[in-house]
Amino acid sequence: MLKGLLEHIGIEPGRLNFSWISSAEATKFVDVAQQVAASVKALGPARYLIKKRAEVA
Amino acid sequence: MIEYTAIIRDTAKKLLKDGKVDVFIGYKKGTVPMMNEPVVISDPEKVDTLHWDSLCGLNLCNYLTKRKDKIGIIANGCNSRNIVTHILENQISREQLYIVGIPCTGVIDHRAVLRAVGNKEVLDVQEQGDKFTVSGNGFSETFDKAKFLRTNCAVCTHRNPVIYDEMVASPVKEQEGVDPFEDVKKIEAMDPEKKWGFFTKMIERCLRCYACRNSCPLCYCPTCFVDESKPQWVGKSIDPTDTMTFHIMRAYHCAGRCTDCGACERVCPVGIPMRQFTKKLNKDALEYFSWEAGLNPDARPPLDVYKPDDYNDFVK
Amino acid sequence: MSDWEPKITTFLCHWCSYGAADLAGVSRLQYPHNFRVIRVPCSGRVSPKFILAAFRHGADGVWVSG
Amino acid sequence: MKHPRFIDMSKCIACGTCAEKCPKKVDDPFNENMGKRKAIYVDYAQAVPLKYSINKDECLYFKKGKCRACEKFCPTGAINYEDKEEKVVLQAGAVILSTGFKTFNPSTFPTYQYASFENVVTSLEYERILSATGPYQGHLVRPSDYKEPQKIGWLQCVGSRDINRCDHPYCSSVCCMYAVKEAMISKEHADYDLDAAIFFMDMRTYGKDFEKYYERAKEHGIRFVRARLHTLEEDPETKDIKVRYADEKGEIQVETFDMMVLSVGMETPAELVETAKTLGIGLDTDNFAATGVFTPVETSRKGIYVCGAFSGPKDIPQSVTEASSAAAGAGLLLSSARNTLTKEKHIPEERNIIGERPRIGIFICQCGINIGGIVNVPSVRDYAATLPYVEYATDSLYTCSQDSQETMAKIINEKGLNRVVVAACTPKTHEPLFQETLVDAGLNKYVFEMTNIRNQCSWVHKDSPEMATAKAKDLVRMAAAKVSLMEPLKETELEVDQRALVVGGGIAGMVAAKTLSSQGYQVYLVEQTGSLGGNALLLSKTWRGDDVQSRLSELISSVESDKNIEIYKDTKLTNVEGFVGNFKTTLNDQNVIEHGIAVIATGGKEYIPNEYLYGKDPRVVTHLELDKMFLAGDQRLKDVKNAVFIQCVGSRVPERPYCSRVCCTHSVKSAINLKENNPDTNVYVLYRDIRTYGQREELYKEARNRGVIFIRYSLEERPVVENINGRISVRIKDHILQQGIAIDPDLVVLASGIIPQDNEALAQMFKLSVNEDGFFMEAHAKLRPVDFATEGVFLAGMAHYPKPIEESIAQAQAAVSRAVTLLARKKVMVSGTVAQANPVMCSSCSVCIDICPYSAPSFIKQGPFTGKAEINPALCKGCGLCVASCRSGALNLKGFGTDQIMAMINEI
Amino acid sequence: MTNKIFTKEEWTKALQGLSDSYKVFVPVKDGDFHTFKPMNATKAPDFDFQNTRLSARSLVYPQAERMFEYSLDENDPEANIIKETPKDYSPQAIVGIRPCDAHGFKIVKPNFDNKEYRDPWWIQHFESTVLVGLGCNQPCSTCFCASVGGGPFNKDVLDVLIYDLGANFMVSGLTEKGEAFLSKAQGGKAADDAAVKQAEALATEAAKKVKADVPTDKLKDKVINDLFAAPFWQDVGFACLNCGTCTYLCPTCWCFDIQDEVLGKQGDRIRNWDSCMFPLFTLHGSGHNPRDQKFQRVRQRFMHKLKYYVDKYQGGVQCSGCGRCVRYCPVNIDIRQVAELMNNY
Repeated sequence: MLKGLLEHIGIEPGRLNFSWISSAEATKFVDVAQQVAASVKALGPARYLIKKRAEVA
Repeated sequence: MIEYTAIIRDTAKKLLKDGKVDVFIGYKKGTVPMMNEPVVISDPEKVDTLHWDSLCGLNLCNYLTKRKDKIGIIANGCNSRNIVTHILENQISREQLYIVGIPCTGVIDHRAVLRAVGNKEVLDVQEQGDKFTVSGNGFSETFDKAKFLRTNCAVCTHRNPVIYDEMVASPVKEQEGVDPFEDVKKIEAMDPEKKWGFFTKMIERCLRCYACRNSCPLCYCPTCFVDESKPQWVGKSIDPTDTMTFHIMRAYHCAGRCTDCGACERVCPVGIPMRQFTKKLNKDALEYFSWEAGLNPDARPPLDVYKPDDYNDFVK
Repeated sequence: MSDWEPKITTFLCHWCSYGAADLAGVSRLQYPHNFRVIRVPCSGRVSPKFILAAFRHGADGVWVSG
Repeated sequence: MKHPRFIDMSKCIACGTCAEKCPKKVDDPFNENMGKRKAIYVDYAQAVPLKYSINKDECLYFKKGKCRACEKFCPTGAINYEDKEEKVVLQAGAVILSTGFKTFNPSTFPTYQYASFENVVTSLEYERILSATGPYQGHLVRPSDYKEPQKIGWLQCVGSRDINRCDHPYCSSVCCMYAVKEAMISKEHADYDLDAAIFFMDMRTYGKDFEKYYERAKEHGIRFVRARLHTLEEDPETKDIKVRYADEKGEIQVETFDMMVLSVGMETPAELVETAKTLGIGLDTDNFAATGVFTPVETSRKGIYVCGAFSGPKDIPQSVTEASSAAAGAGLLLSSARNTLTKEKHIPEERNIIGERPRIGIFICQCGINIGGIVNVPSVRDYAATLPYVEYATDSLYTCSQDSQETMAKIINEKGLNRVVVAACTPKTHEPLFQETLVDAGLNKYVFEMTNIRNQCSWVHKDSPEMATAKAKDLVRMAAAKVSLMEPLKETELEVDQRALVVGGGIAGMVAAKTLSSQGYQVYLVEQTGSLGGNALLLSKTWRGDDVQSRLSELISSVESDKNIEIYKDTKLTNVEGFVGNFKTTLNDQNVIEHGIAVIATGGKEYIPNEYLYGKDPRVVTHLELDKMFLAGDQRLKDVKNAVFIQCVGSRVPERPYCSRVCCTHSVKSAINLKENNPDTNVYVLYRDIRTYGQREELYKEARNRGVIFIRYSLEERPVVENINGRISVRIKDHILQQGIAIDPDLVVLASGIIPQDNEALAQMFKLSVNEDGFFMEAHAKLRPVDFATEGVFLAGMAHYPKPIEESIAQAQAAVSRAVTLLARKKVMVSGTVAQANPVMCSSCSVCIDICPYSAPSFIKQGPFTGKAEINPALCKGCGLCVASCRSGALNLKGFGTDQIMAMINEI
Repeated sequence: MTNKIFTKEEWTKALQGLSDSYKVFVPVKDGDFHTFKPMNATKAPDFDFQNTRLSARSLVYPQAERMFEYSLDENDPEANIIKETPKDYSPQAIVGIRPCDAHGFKIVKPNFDNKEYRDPWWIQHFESTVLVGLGCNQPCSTCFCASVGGGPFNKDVLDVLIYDLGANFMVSGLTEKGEAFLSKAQGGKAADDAAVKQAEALATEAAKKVKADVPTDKLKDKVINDLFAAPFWQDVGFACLNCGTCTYLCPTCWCFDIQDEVLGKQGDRIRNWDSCMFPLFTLHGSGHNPRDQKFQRVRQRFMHKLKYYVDKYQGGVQCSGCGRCVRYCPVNIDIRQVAELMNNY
């Protein structure tokens, strides 16, 4: 649900990733790690929702 | 709906007199046109203060939280669904309540009315069946109520209360063939950049006055996450990132619980349509969990329980 | 741009994915180094607030694995 | 006799350098010799202890006297070529044999050509192919050309149910289920439309929830073909496997598979037969350790127990159950010696650090070259020293070594450190070690954080040392940020009430009560009816032919005369309060009993049919009613001309989609009894699959030998039982003749299934869960078959699932064994990592109560915070689900606190 | 006192010209309502409005304002030294501010600028500001400026007053600061007597339209504790949502909260508007909250505006009668009724 909401407001789908991996699934871990890294890398640096120095007067 | 007023007064009087309830919660006519004030009555002789018309757009369930006395309350569809949620979440018990059900034909969008009269000051509103007349200095116009419904009321499919002890009138026909999520789908079709732009612009004016949060019956935590300091989740200035964080978390806390009553938008002093956050969650709850909040007094919201067959397509 | 390496805030369940990550190490499987792992007792521990907090702190990605 | 490893176990740190440098490649038996490993090796990556050993038969040094590469490269000097075989003498009061089985070697089947056809593999080899750590790294490819198979066949009963060529008359019990599982996983694995076919005789998915899995497999398109393949042929070009078989209609089919898996059965290895002789224990005709129905884990020699597949083919849950059961048996013998060999450890008093400014010590491990070879450890160390609150940062070659531990303790005291970070390998294995060092140094073990710069950094980023170093710095910084917020946590001790409650007075309940009492514990046994015995009161003989009633009355009288057992008949539970170690249970007579643990053995009951004229014609009876007739020596049984058994009455139907497990054996046994009574009686068994698993298969064979006729029917074409002018007519379509036949029986026996008791109330009282079929749900289907997720409550007998007496008894003993692990400790330690509620913040919304799988949160009942949540630390498992779900921020998880995790997020 | 006549187009042009010497803020239509925005070429000022949704207070006293900043970087020679954040105090003009909102600055001044305490940020912002008021020809039904010492053409705090004469504006300089501003305005011509007369008539007419019947006369004579213990507070506060709408829209609310924000090695000390409606407003570090009930917070707001201020500064109530809280309170809590309850208690 959170993922849906964040994507709805413009956080790119590849930024937030979920997975289930059992402790024996080392190869799955690596596969998913590669997928996640690739998808984040493809999106480039995060642009939205980053807290910077407060924009105040 | 103004004709319900007399019935509400009679019912309240009877309930208070018979000692069935200690207090009765309803609206009284506002001091400003198109504004009504929630009111609690304990004296049966004062029931004539009570009032109901198509501009009663808050959520009275808000006033039930953790009360200990016996309460009579009026509730239309969405308010009654919030009462159900309140009962489920231990904020009030069913036994404490005498619910006077209101078949609702929707609440008028006062901002739309103002727009229609060129933002001139409205001095008077008269409701006649499915029409209403607004007048002010040098103008008087009559409108169809159906065309001036608040956007949540226009797509509402639960106009009749889901729990009640008695009804002020027989149920109204539920709307059919409305697509409550047309606006959501439009946003869903945008690319991330556009979406971000849309929402950033939308909340740009936010004052962080928290009227949206406080008007919402779902927000009853003793300390809201925005007020927590260890750790501090959200900065307290009007920094755009902090404001966005507040809106995301506020909406997320309503996930699976929101009845789209529209109170948040109704109260916003700067007119932010923040239902665009919660509606997305409502849409997902319906799609993934076949869930609409407050319809079933026996079922916890989907995010409160875990079932092995829960939606999990997003999981790798 | 091609030199840019994202930082991905990663929440791993102690019992499941953290074990898988350990095993990946034992097996010397190589994978990208962008992950910064926070061990949690269960992926259920990961509150939505953490995910928002991670993004707010500039994480380029978040990965929650149970 | 202890074989030499040629490795000093105390020095080996399992860094793997030796295996990397070892020049000698050998077949890897763990991967069924399909892959390679080195002459110096660990069995498999998750082996415990994770220590290397040298295979003397393959090692170049041992064979040719040259090499010693491992010795040269081992960073800790753990190699010891002088290691000798060692004779170890152990004094023991009891012995448990859990020696297991070996899989049948199908090379003996010339028609299957297992040895010569590359793409014919055994099921165990196939398991390795599917495994991520297997020879093909988890990619589903076939051995001949490493191509993805499009079509795979499984051939069941290879080495089982066969006296023709392998002398294994028994069913291996597990192959049907594992074949279905392998087929399902293959389907999931393949991102293409894999054709999976299983060739079987009877599909024996009789275990808990197995039948549903079988049905799901059918839905997923796995083909189940009832056929026995005679011959496999190989296409010499493509190496595909061609098969010919007769389908159910008798028509010959020809199919070509890319791969064929032989579902091989279990057998006792020859050397074990020898061991058995040495030990002097009896084996049965199948070379399994002989046990009795009422003594399922006792061998013929007192004091020697057996569990697992050495006493007959069985699956994991049954083996695990028997393991606990055997432990109970051994525990019984040894109960007088309990706690006589324990030693007390001296622990210094804990230093109170509350209110102190954090003084962090950071210890970074090089792990030889494992970390140090990739990560620039000195630079990480120097960086660590600059972090806030860090008083001390150091690195060492092996932080986990004994001397490093001593140094660490010394530094903690000298520098007055009050928080410690270790950056090394994984906390999963090493956290306890370092925590012990903290405790030895007078610190609370929770002011510690470990970060993994080996398994999750240096080992996996070999190609980019700079990035790995940067990552290590980040990880250390995150750990330091977290640890500075860690607080000492208390582990509270709770007394365990030494009394036990057993719910249910059937065989399982009585055995549980008796076993507990024999170990010296006081037991309350609650039975809802007026007598002990349960379903067994209605049984005549076990499948092995024991007389049930005589054994049962022995058991009942021993329970009734036992001073330690207090029996409550005609009694039900009305309320349960408390938690592990301290339950308070109210009975319907208002009696309140206090107990530390509970065993749920409420059993099941026979399904009362409404089909097949049952209840309308006295000649139609159930299983148990037939047993009653046998028990009463009913003369009418002698005069029966035609008897028909109908299987799966009320089981394996959409309303009750599970197999009742015992009915096939029961019917076959009863059929034999009828034949024994009168060999001229015609006995027909109408069945769907005969599920005489394990050695029960031999009964099935005997029945056929005695002339019992087995006719198969399908769910779609069930038998029709009618009363035609006073006689009963049973019509059924014969699967071989492919036409309808009619039988006029004078006795119809319905193999009525087993249904659960109404467990709802009990489940709520103890906060247990039941599955869709209404049976209680164990904590883990395979590994914790007698535990509940609720601590201190255990499960035995048919309340868990339909099962025969021996399995009920084993489970009852197992439940006791598990219970005694709690009782014997007399105290339970509550972990410090538990959730904690702040009532001021709580909004009483009850999300935590609904979402907690362990019922740890509840509402405070009195005082100023009435109605707010509190957490019972004794029930909390520290998963943090409630904390994440709490909108109000009223909950926190000690040890993984919100502020601590946020501190880590902030440091990324 | 200069009176000049501008056509409305001329006036807009004049303001554009003034943007060289001042930061000129003008009312701009933004969605459903008006708000003050810096003058720019793309969006023309719109002087046809009742009042801006938010008062102009944030132009002198921003909702969030960085006071100090500091570095936590040990390598920075000035690490851990807290420094005042430099600010731009160049002249600015708020053009089109309603007299009630300008009156608001007068009301809050004693708080920010008194003998004991001078708030450097508020004072410098205020002193660099020219208040160019626009008289109200058509006051709202909810306006009660006349009851609280103001009026639709009240000149008290203004530097310049604009009269909307239909096609033209008559612009009057009222102070030196105002005259200086006006002298830089291009175009326009001197107003003739007829125009001055017309303007005065407008003012008189408008004054008649404002309800002056919100009673505040007896407030100063009441005993604080009596009012505090009055029985009506529970009823007054029942509907309140405890949102900050009334306080944030109000031209006379001044409360703020100071927060430190640290991001990496950079620290900022920021003051943000606070609201007495929020429970956090009075939450003690101990967890105790002296105003933990809703009615207490509602009482505080009214007592502060209508009694404590009255007693402390002896200059009337802390309310400029703009009517925003009446119009925009989501639950229609009406200060006019509360004033009456208190005054006549």
